[in-house]
Amino acid sequence: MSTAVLPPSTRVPAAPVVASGGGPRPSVAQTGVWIGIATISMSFAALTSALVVRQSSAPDWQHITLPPLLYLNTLLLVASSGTLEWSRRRQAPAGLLATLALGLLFVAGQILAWRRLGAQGVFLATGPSSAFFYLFTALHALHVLGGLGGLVYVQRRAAALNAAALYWHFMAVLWLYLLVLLTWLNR
Amino acid sequence: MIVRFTALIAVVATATIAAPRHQPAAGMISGKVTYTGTLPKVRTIDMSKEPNCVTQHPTPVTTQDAVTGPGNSVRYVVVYISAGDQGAPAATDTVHYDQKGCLYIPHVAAMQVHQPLEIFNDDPHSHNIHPLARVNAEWNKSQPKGAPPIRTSWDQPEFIPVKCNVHPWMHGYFVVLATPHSAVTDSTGEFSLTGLPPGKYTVTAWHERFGTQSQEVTIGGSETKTANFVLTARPY
Amino acid sequence: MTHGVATSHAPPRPQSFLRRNVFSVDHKVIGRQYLDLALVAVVTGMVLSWVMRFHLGWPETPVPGLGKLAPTGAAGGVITPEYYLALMTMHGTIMVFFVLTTAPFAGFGNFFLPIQVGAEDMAFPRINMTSFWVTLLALLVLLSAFFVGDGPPLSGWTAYAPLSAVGKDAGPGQGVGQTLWAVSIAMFCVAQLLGSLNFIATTLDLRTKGMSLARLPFATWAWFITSVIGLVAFAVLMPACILLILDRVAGTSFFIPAGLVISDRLQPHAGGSPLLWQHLFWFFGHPEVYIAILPGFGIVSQILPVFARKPLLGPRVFITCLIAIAFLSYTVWGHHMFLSGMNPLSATLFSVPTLVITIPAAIVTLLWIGTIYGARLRFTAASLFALGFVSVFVSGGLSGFFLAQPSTDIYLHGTYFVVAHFHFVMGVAAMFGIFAGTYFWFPKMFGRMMNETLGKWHFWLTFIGVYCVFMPMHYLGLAGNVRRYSAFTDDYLQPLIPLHRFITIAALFTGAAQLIFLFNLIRSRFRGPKAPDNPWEATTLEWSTSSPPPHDNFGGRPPVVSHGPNEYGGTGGGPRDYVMQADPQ
Amino acid sequence: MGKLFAVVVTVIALVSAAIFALHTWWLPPDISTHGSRIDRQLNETMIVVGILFVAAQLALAFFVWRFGVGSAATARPVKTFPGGPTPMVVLATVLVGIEILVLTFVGSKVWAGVYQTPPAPGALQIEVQAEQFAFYFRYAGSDGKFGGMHPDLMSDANENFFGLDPANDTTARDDIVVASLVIPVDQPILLQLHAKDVNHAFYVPELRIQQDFVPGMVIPLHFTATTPGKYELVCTQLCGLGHYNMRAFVEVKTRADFDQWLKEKAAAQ
Repeated sequence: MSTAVLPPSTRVPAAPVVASGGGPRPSVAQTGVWIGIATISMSFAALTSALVVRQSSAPDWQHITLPPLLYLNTLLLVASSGTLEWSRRRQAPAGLLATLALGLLFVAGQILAWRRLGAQGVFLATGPSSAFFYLFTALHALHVLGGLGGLVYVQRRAAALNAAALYWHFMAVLWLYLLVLLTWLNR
Repeated sequence: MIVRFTALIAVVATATIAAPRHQPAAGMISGKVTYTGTLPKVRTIDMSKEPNCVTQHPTPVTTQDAVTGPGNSVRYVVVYISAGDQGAPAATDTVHYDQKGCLYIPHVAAMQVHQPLEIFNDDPHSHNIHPLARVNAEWNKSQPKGAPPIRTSWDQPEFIPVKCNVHPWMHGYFVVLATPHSAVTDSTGEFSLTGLPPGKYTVTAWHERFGTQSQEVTIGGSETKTANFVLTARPY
Repeated sequence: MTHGVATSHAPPRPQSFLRRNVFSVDHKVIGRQYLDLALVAVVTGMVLSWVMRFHLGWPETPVPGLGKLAPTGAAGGVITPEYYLALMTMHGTIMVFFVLTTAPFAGFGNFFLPIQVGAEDMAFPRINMTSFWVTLLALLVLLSAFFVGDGPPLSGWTAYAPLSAVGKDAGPGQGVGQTLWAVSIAMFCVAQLLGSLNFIATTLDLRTKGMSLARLPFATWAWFITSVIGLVAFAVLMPACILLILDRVAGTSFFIPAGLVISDRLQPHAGGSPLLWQHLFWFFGHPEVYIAILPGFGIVSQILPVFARKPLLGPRVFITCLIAIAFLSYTVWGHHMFLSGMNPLSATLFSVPTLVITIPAAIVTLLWIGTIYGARLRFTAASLFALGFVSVFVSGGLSGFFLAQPSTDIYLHGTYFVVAHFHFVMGVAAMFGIFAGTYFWFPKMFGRMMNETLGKWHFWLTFIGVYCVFMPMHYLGLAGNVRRYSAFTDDYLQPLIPLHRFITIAALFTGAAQLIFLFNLIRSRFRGPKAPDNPWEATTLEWSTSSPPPHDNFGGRPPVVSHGPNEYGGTGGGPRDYVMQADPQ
Repeated sequence: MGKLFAVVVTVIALVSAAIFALHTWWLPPDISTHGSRIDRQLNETMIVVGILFVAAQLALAFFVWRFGVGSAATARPVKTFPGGPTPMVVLATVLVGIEILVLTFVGSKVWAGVYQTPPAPGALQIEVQAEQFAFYFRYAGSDGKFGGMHPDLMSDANENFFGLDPANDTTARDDIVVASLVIPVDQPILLQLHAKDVNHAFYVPELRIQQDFVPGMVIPLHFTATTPGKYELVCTQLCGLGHYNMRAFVEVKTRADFDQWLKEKAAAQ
């Protein structure tokens, strides 16, 4: 096949081809999770800015006492991150199961924390502080449930483990951020 | 307009057919509603937003929430049988409610539950009818010029304020009652409740600003009893 | 940079009809589904606009048959003010979300982005399928709002709180209908986030051997940048919708301040901020404008060189401009809020980036015009629509100068001038991009050619028609004609009614011209002449495979790319004046 | 085909521009002290944008006319734009850049003059209540003081649009509430915008002023009218079914007429 002669300006130089074996290539799934992390961060950033605006819009911000159970839940989630990492590095399936169990316990603990707050008479519509508390914890719990689904999926397709682990660690980081935010707001 | 006229004929016809009711003795309660105390200030309604309506009223219109007449009489008081009703036949004639000159005509319409209600727009522009019902289902509909009348009815007894959001001064009441026996006082504060079989009745007078009053009336046969009410007016 | 990982990505071709055509994970089927959805949506949206325009021209004349369709909203065929506003809200929402976002971005992007990068499918085919079905569900939820008891929503596509947040007391359409609106938009956000994730991952990871970023076709660049914008924008709108839903159904007060009295009822809310909704909405809303128009930029930049038979002028400049627009699009949202009650000083601050963003837009326009210079311009329906795109984009873009300045916006804000501006720049221009893309890619998508004669008639009638519809709206705006009015009762608006009638007639005429397109589209799908693999003599990878492409796009042999997408205009040495990207070195 | 395109684009561009230039539909006469600056800014923008519009459309038309081929057969060699993309970048950046600088510099002064300056010290203060779907205006009355506003007392049914409490609040008793904005000519006016229910907007085209009402906020707005007459105030922020019909009249009166009007209204209280 003959090639036409082209004006030089239109030629694009060939891309430098990356030699294979230059370190582990991030899998597509991991790229996806990174993009997902960016999106989720953006959503929570938007909610955080909404919180800041809402807090300054009226002097009706009342402080709620966070149930101490939250700190136990935090430990559970951080521990689950640890067990997952152990499972990933040592290829120990038991670690994965432990992570699943800890994750489920975390969600159950969050639900229990809501019930504790409810028992104090603090509900979603009680005030802006409680509204944001329930909103943040519920959205985070939903994302954690999604992560649990991912971990179940990994049982079938081990190739996705790294991506699932990335997401799971992000869940722990996100929770720590939310906990600091909520504690600071209700200090 | 033709539709309305037809409806009127229909109503008259129904009334005529229903008239020879088989009632051995029917009494009547009539009376007058007056007030004591200080009336709220009568305010002129500023309709300048809707020039169509300004031109319809050669003299300025005043607020209708406390309309009084000669001898301290009070208009737009609903007088009705609140207890002792003996299961009279349901009112089937259609209640008409008009929007004309950016006012509700009549200001207060009394009706029985399930009684047909027809709402007309006689103005050359759109109104919205917003009955602020709590017990019944609330609704809010526009009725542009040229739209057919709204036909509806109410399921539960309730005093329903009616407003037009497009013309915030427009305000009226649908007084939905369990009884077919009700009347709205006229410009002289007078009313009459007819077709009452013998029995003991509680008659109640209700006014949107001056509150509620009741009294007992016993009807022995084909007689007319008088029941007068004196309501207390407050300036604010 | 990574190449050639596409081999394992297309799942095997499924056997059942449902799996192949309905619940398919094939990006080409999903792309077609998106386009079909957009077609249904655009016809709906256009019919709504016809009814609206008819009402604006002749407000008291009953619309035949409408009394039966909407016995509450239009008793006796006479459209009530609330029904007009509901039509307007649905028109805006359907067009912005379900047409201008789905067709040029999700539709064409899904079909062609994987092929143009040389992949066998999207990075996550199942997520891709989910994205489409959630979009469809969102559309159904939105349309169902037409049939709920207290009427379809009427707060506009911007759904300003507290009108949209306080519920039924605020009037008809503020009950279930408005909640359905918010739920639909939240679902749509989820779908588009999933879609954007796929676009980005595919572009980054699934490019075939030799497909460097510099060799990406312009359309793919545009889709890629659009997905990055979408990722951030929809990630903000979704939580905003959740807050709105909570205010509506759970009694929270994010957007509802204390002491509101609506229809004589004191509202049980306290402390919320109406401006918060506006900030969140426009932080999404302005980038959304670029989500609608940037794919059009890409499509036109890909089509113009094909029919000009010469390379796009300044390809790197073009891509730089796209990136600049993407960045700037996040800094300008406040220009929708100059008069909203926010600090007047911030109006000046928002005005500057708004004006600055016109620089990359102007450069891109000049690049297109410069591309035509010295061309051997071929006229097809596709190239005519691409040229028409340039014209309407110029018209729509320039009116932005008036609205970007707070001082002139004082007068023009909230008038038909704004309607004219955004219809030209994001409605009509984006539609022209969609039309150009359809005439251009139809042979590849369906293996059949569209009828060129009908296509050209469609162009001429549409091109003249849209100018007759939208240019006069500038004049209305200058005369102070307020938008979103269901009738013009104000004295100073009476002299403008003849102009409204002219617009109405032009709109009905332009709408009727779209029937030619619909006819052409449906007929060509079944009766059009068989399309060759590369009917337009174009260079990008989709033209190297068969029409329509096989299930895995390249018959199991992913192409190796040795050329850029822009190699047109060769003079000698061979029978062709272009070099395809998959041609050997 | 190219020639047809060129002709159509040229006709569209010239006719559209001519209608702008002839002011066939144009702004109503300005009646405010600040409006002339807005008008000048708008006119200057119109001239610059008009030139860019016509130039861009004509360039497009000319190139399409000049470089179109009837069929695919013509084998004329293609030419690159002289200098490549650089002149385009320079042209766009310089032209648009200068325009932006000028418009921002001049325009932000105009904006600041309306929205970032304090009202004149002797401004007549009027409170505005916007509600679905009407405007109401309140003057302080003879005591010069506005009564407090109580949302729980606001009622259209009782014509208490501002939620005044005359029973307990003596300053509220003489407040004058009307449905038209009546103002004296050449007197600085300071409006305090309140919204009772949802967002509304204050727009008087002749006054060249527009501002949203936001529930929960009191937004000041000031201007001075220069020509007596009757004008229309309309709502420009979607507020519900009656949005199209939400208006009030603005009556600009001479000083003497205004004083007379105010006296009559005060007497009626």
